[in-house]
Amino acid sequence: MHLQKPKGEVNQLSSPAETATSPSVEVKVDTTRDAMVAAIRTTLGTAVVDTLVKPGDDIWVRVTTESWCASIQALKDAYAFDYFCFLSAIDWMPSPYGRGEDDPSEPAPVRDTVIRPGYTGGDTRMQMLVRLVNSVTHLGINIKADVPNDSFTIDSICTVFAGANWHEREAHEMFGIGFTGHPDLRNMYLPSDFEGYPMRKDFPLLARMVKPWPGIVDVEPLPGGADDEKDGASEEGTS
Amino acid sequence: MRTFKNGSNTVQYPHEKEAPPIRARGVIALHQDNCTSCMLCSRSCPDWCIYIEAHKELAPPRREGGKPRQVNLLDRFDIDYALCMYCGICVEVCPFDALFWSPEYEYSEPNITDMLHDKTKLSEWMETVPEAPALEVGADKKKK
Amino acid sequence: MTILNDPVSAKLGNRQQLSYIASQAADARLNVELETEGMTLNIGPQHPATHGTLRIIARLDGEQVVWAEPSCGYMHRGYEKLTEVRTFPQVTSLINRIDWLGSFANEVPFILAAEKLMNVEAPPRAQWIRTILFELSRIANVSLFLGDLGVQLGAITPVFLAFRDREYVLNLIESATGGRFHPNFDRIGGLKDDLPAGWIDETKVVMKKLRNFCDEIETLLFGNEIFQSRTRGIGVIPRDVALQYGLSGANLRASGVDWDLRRDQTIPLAYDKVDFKVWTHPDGDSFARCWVRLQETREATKIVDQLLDGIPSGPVMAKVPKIIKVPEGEAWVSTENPLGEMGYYVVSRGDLGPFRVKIRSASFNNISITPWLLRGVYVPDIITILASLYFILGDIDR
Amino acid sequence: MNSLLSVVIPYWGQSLLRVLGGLVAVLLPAGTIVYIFLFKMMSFMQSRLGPMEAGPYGSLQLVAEVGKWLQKEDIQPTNADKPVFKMAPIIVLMSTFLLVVVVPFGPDAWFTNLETGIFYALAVSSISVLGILMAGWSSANKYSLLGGLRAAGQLIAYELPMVLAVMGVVIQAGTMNLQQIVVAQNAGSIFGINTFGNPYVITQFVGFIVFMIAIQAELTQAPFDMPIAESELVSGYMTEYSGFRFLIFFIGEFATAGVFAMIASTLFLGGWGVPFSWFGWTSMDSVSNWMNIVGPLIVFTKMMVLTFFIMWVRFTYPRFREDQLQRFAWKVLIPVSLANIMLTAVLKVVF
Repeated sequence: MHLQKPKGEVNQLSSPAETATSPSVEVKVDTTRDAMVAAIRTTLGTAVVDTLVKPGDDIWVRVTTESWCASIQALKDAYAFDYFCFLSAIDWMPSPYGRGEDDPSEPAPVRDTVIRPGYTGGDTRMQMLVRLVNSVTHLGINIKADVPNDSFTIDSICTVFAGANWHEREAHEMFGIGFTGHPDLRNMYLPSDFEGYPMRKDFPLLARMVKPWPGIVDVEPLPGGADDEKDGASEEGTS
Repeated sequence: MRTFKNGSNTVQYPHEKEAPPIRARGVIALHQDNCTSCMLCSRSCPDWCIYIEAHKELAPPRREGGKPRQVNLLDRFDIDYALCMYCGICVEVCPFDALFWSPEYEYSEPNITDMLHDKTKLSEWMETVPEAPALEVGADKKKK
Repeated sequence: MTILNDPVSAKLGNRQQLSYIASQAADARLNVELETEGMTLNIGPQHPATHGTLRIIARLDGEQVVWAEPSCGYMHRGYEKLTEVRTFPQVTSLINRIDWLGSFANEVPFILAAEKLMNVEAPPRAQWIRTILFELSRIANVSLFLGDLGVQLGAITPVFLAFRDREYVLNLIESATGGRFHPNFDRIGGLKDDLPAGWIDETKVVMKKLRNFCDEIETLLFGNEIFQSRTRGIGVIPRDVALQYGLSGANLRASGVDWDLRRDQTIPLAYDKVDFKVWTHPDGDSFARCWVRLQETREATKIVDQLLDGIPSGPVMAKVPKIIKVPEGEAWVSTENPLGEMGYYVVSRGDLGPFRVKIRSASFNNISITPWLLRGVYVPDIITILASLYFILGDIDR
Repeated sequence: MNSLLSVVIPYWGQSLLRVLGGLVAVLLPAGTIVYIFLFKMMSFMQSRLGPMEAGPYGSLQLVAEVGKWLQKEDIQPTNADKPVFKMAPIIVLMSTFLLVVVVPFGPDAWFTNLETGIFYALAVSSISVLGILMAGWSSANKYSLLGGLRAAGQLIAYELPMVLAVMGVVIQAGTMNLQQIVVAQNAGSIFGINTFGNPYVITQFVGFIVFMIAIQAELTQAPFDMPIAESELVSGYMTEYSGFRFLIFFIGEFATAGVFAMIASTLFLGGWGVPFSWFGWTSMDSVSNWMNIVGPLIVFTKMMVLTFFIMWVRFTYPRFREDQLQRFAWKVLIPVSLANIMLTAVLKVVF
């Protein structure tokens, strides 16, 4: 998962069919973005763990947790990424509840609980995500960093971007990530006495629990007689 | 002052009614005998507001001497318009074209439980369904 | 907020600038002598000035605001959690309820992100129709802003003009997509249907009406000097603070940043086939923001006219499987929504629904600047500044 | 009033007649103003029809409105101090009735013929400020407190220009008695041409403009409606009122608009009189008797014309911020009206 995307070869995450059918960009080498990634690697040095460039699309850079604030400050000063787009977190654990559309009568389907991170890898469950854009050349960059599994804390970038204040408050109340150095981590949306972190995958969505799913097929079979094939034959093919 | 003379263009609702355009999504109409209760619409409804119950029956064979066909007959097909958000996914996903849009919009009810339209009411809406409008000049004629 | 060497206020014209400093100095002296303890006034959730339910807790000293902080969350519907339990077609019907004034504009970035992941491109005719409907929803959204701006400042008449002309645009959107506010017309790979007959020349007529609506508002509202005295030099946002807080759209262009996502990035919409001017204003005050939005509406009507002339013919829907499974991967697409830059960071795991969707809405950043901006401002100016920032509650609270 | 019907009415009869006349003189114009301007004209300007349902052409809307308000419950906030809260609207309305007493409607049709007519009118008009302050303070709600304070600041600031504007008229007419002012206007002539008499709106044009702006502010109408700024203070000092009390406030607002317009028309447009030269009258007593009937109608039409302007400005202009409002009053209106007085004084001496 950690290999840097060699020139021209598509990273294995997206299906090989992608390059074949994508009409607009064949296997085009995106010079500007590769040059930018190379430059970032030099300035940040060891902080950069993994980078990914999608030609003509976007850059992903993953930095180590400790150098989170320093690398963002470096990017802002060195490469004039001065536009703070947004800050958020991703919880990579697949949700144990699925979409609440399983038939209660049948045994609960088994769901994979393996934590597989997305682009530019990562080994913890939670990942921070910031997007900065250069307001002159309009080149965007997504910066990721792992949030340690045990303490779920990372240092705040309020000092670098004042706008991050609200985003961090939202991430704190939704994911339970602590931000050291944040002026006031009050809840943005939820009432102050709300316990639990809603956006975590293991937080149940009650709306889907309360009501049975009307989509479960209950077509009573023929009253006896020639119903040889399995009833509710038309059930497979979930839309 | 300019607006003073060109008068008003508000429509006095109780007296004159403004006809909604043909494609307006007012209410969903059900064409009963097209429906084979495959439940695709109630599966794909984001708000879970379509409730279907059906049972199997033997129907006369198409060609004489053939095996009697098994067909699902609808017992209950309700759409709860209190929950529905008129997204139109059910109308689109129905493989047997049993659901249609009709621009009817005057069906508000005093209490909310009446918003659950059962299949007879849905079939009543059928007459208000206009036929498909002609497409713009550049449109490609083949149906998707 | 040092006034003199600040590049922005140099353009205020020194007469305004001096009077502005004099008034600040006078008030500062007044506050020192009186030492009255402040009064906490919260401009509550149900308040005519907030477009929805936003509470602003302001600590006043007399008429002047010492500290103000908006507290939102009254409209929080938990969209990002809902998107995780829905399939892709269901999410589009959910998404266009975020910014309910320009609702078609919300669907487009999400659909583009999904198409980018699936590497599918909508046929040219679908792209053109998408851009036309995008601009129509911008006109519907911003024309309400122009009317509502008048009401916030006390003039009652403009809002009725705005609603009258906005009706024409909404009827157009309804006749094309079926829904006035929630069109739900976009599908991954194209559009649900094609335009009804006679729609194009009907739109041309409406565009003419919209243009003279813009002129009417320009003379009626922007022309009169009370409006100017209420908005010039109020709520000045310098360029670097705007960038730091991630302001976007007209608020950013009003502070002199020449950045329009329609022109500066390549997204599969028909913007590159249309030439339009991006309006910026050096001042960065409330008047600049309103002025930029007015010019943008007029520009949008011109864009729609050019698009209508050159619309290609052909299919509206690309070849896409009936049950959509988006391949694994992450994508970010943002477009120039009427309120600002709206973007979706879609992470998909290859099954029916998205794994995680981060919705970056414009108003959330636009409002995060208010604590910094509302310090030392009069009570009626809170309303002017909030009106000029033009946020929508659904956008902030998601 | 008594010589009108040349029958001797006992004294109590006269005062009863005057009370009835006062009520009619205040409420009737208030009602018509509300109906014509607020309902009909405003909606036409905003390209809509205005109320059509009540009555044939929406004419009974007013009756429906009053009915609605009467049956609404009259709430008093818990920790409001009750007596002040109850008294406030009555004081505001009282100032309107006191004001109308001094307005002349015809050669003999007047309520009282005070020697110091205009001076009395200006004094009485500042009572409404007290009423508003009481309302703002007593309804124990932050918004109405803010509204009340703003109203106090604004009304006092704008009374000065009003008084100074009236001074110009008084100097030119030489008397403070409104009846004499009317006669002076209609009988006088401008440099000898007396086809139009000498309505002070021509000679005192600056005073007229200042007076109209001051009235706009006195009634807390649109460009100056900080106290009832809907978008910030919900409805200023009237927020906590409902039912009958709010009805009194509402009538008060429009009645004062009507009465101020009447005073403005007497001061500047020649009150009840038509230029005497048209009928060959020379002085006060030679005016014929039927003028007592026609007089009030003329005053009514002139009042409607002036109210039309007030309302027109009200519907189109956004509102001032109150520090701009104060600055406008002190730095602009007062110097202008002072200059106007100097000018009139000089002209008076010269001619």
